[in-house]
Amino acid sequence: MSSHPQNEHTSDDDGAVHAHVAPTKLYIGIFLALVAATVLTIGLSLVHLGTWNLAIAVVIATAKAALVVTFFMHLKDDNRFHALIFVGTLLFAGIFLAYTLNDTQHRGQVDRVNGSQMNDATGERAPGGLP
Amino acid sequence: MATEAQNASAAPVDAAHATTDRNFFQERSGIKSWLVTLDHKRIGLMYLVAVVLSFLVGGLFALLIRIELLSAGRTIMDADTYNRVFTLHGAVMVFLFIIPSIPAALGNFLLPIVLGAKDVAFPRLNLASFYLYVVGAVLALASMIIGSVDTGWTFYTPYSSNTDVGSKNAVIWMTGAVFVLGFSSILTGVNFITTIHKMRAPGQDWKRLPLFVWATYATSVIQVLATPVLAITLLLLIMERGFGLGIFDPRLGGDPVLFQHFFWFYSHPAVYIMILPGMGIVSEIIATFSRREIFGYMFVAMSSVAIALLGFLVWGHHMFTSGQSEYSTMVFSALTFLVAIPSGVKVLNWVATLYKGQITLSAPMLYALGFIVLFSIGGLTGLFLGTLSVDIYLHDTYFVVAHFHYVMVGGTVCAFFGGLHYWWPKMTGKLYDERLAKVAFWIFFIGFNVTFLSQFVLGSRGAPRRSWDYLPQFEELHRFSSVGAFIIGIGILLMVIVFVRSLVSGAKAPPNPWGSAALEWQTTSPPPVENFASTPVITRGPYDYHLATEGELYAGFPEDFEPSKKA
Amino acid sequence: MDHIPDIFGQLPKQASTLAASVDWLYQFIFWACVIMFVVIIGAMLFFVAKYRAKPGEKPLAPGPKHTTLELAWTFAPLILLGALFHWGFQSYVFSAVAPATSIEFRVRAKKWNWEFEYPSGSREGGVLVVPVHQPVKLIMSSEDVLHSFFVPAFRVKRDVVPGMYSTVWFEATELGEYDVFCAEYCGTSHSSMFAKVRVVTAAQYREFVLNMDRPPAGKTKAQWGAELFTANSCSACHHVVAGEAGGVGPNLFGVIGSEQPLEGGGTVHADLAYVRESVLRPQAKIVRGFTTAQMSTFTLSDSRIEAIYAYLETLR
Amino acid sequence: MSTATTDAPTASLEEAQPDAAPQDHGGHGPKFLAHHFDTPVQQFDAAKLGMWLFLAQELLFFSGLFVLYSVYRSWYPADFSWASHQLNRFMGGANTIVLLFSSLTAALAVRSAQVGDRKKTGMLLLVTIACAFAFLVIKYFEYVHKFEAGLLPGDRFHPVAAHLAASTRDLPIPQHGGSFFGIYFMMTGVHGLHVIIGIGVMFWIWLRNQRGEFSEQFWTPVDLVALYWHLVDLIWIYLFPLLYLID
Repeated sequence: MSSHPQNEHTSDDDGAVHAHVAPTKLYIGIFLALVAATVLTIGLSLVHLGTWNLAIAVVIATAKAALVVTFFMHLKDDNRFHALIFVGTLLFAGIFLAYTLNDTQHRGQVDRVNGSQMNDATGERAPGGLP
Repeated sequence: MATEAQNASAAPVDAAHATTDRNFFQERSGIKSWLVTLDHKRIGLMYLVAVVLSFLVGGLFALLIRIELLSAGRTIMDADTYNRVFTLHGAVMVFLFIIPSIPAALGNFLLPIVLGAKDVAFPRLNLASFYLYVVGAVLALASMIIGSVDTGWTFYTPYSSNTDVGSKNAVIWMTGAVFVLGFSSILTGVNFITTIHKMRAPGQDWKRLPLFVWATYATSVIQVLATPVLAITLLLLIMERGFGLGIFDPRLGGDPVLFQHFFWFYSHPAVYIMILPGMGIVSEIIATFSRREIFGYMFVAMSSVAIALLGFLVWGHHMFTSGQSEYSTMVFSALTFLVAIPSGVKVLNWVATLYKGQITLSAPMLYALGFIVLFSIGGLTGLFLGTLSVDIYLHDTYFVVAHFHYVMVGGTVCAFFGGLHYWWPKMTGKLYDERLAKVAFWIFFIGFNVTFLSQFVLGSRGAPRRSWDYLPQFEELHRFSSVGAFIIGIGILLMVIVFVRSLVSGAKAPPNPWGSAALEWQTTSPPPVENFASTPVITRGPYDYHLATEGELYAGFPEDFEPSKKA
Repeated sequence: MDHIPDIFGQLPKQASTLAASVDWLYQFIFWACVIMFVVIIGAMLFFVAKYRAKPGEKPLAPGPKHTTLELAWTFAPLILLGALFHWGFQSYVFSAVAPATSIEFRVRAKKWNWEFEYPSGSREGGVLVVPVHQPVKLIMSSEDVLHSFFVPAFRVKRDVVPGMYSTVWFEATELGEYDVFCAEYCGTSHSSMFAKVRVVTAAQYREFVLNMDRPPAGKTKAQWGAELFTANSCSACHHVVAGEAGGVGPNLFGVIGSEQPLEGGGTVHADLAYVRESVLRPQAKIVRGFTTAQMSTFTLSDSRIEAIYAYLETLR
Repeated sequence: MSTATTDAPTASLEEAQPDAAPQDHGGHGPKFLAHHFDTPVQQFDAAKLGMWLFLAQELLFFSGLFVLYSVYRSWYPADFSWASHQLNRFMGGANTIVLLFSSLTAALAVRSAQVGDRKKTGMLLLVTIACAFAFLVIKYFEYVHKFEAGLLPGDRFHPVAAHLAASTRDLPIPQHGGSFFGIYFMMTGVHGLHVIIGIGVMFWIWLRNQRGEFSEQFWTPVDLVALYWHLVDLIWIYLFPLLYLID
């Protein structure tokens, strides 16, 4: 058997898998926190806060997601590279969202007609679209 | 790179030069040993056969297009047939050939060997990826048979959501095929990244990885991160066409420009999936046939990763005239220029490697140098298309067609042919006829330039692309370009003949016919099932010719022998 | 801007204010690329020729690390690329913002032809007549799929997206007739979706617009109406010979002045208002028994509808 | 007993993998170790890395839908608000709790597999599968209401006034409601599909657990299927507020 390969390994030299086993109470605690956050989200959605509603809903959802990822998915005591993959993926999804919104939010700012669906002069709706 | 036996610094272990007699062909035989194999080498060869077949089919469509464009008006087919032929040429070449070709065919065969591993990390997943490719190819074939698609390989809505030229749901079959092919590409990506991280031989740290592995790594990152967006885009297209969702089709309240965003978010990184492995092969070939290490190894390696990451920021340069907002047009144009820099760094480092090298102009080296010439033209013409006002003029004209053929055919296909020649002895254990291979290269090279240099001028004079008919003023250049296309056809035909003759009557290839210092040449040709007699311990980089011992660089031929003389 | 030589005749005639800046930038990039190409590939060929492998040669130890050179050729191109972006963006902004003094035309693209509507409201298919040295702004829309309004001589191109408006503007500087192509793939006859832009003097333009809405010289209104009746392919669905049945649409012989029974009950008096309505909004009132085929909407100017009405009056 | 080669992406859309031909292990190592791996920890690390890459791909697959949602919500906020009121917040909330609980039981199943308690692992996996079915049942009732109320995607969007939410009865029918419900059905539909796939894979892992393949040294497949299930829960954590709670 060849000597032990030296790429990233978390365990000692006997090659067996030693996982960090968390106590059951931790998992149940995380679950209760998640349920509390859900109730909070629903509660806050009933209060009319304008644009803040979306921001708060996303923040709470991100907090819940963070709890699930770090504890339930063991990202905390796992190989650092997995955390990099997860965060990197969110970054790329963010790039996709940001650049697409950069287009859809700013159409017609240089010339009002571009992207508009109604011709103000004649009141004619752009053909080919909704009736 | 040394096997245990040859390692000067390690304790002298008396194992002969990797003499395991049974190579992976002889290990098991019969059709079942191929269809349910888990050996990455067999899966690689199966991919190679499938990919080359797709290339020939796609090439046939290309010749049909060029015959039709020989003269204005109808030459051999009407407009609808032409629209279907150019769509199939695009779809078959992109999804069935150029994306899987180097990573799945050559990559599958070589990655474990150059890493010193026994196999890829997930062999069953590798076979599943191949069968997904076969299912995708069958679906694409079904779409062709029931009347095929005439939307262009880009499937732009609303044309793709309500065309019924050909058959009512040919679009659904073809987009379903590409959906399945996408997953084959993702699974290959997942497999390769895990293999590169976890299966490297002892001593093989990141600075000693061959540049082909760096390129495959960057490609796999793109495959895993970009292809899923294509999958969701095509799923949305199929659902909208089937059930009417109202997201891309303006008649239902959708927005076609949004589809273009979704499509190009995948398709621009996809062009880097196509070119990066080609660059990896060129690095390997240039190093071997200059007998010295690549100039600026770390810069070339990091430029592969830089291309992969920057490739995700620039997709909007396909849509400068599409009606997207002026702000995003500005941002995409600026970022497009950033992507040009890593490619430039690579080309300059390759040329610098040739300085003070010991260069032998074998067939693979010709393809690598051909890659540098053609890819430079392709890259430089990208500057025209990145500059906003010039792109407004040149967009959707033959200039763009010429640009991406220079980068894709002049780049990836040229590198694929180079890689095929370079690793042919290792994969099949047979030598090919060097002289005939060089003749085939020159025919391909000349034919390619004749075909596509003329299309640059066609485009700059304002000839729109994807046109079955054209105005009389463009006829002369179109005829010139069509003639070039046939010369390419002859060149490729000659190359196929060279390989078939090599398979039938080629001489037995020694383990290291090119005298290269890379790891894959330190095992037998073709290698045993587990690639090496015993897992090698790596003590030097893949291009350290000055550290390699005489035994490692021994080319396995009698002293005064030249590979080109050996048929 | 000084003129940069154009070899191979790469660029067509310059006929708009935008063309000069686009061409200058095109030629600048062309010659910059030629220089870079010659330098890089020249070096490559020189090295390949000079350092051929000689048998029995020992491989040399690798040279020192050239980090400074590497950083140089990583960041040096940024200067050229920055300049290209700047110039490209400058002339793009010039082409994106239409001047306030521009005349507005309405352009309607549909599967495989272009239709231009003049400020006076009358329409012309296939030819857009514009005055020279006068900025012209096109407000474009498409009825079905993506098209793209591309005039190589003016160096302008803009996709026409169904469901929304898009604009493009140019200022013609040379008289003459210039091709208009459709640059975005749009189906069977995408390659023959041509139109023309005819640049005329301001006087000729005024005169053209005026007599667009008058019967051509020497023709009465009814004769002009007959011409329009066939030009707009009304005759394809409506017969005009007494008693001839089997037309897709109702036979129009003797219709004017009569009471027409409508689908779903009621009748309508066939006068000018009814004819105008059935041309502009055919689905508003449908004659009983003609529900199978759907008449497409025609957008004709009033003077043309009156001419057709005059022609229909002659059918007695 | 066939070797339990840990093939990472045990789920989603690729077809079933042919089972590994039993490799002979002449002194190569413990029976669950595949021939091409040198040590169990290398095999475990490879499996986990492969699974995380697979989860990255799933995230980007769903990111396309979230971008679609964001673009259309930014264009037609009023239509989205009207349509969101048609959704039943109580059912959505219940589904969220069901999925969170199934995430808990999945995590506990992994924990019991790590300590080698085979019986507890089996029981917890069954509870997770039961929760998944509960989620689908609630989803079914929601879809039935949408079909009855005529709230369907694209040009099938013809809302039936009687079934509409009280708070929006007096508001006009939005023109872009079809787009919202197109996005709604795509998001919840693709997520539901992943729940169904999750059920299938968890049942397969439950079978292997009952056959006694897992032990204190080898519990990777349970961990991987739990990772997949947590991702499905993660997607719903974002889906619920974004679709149901637009005020």
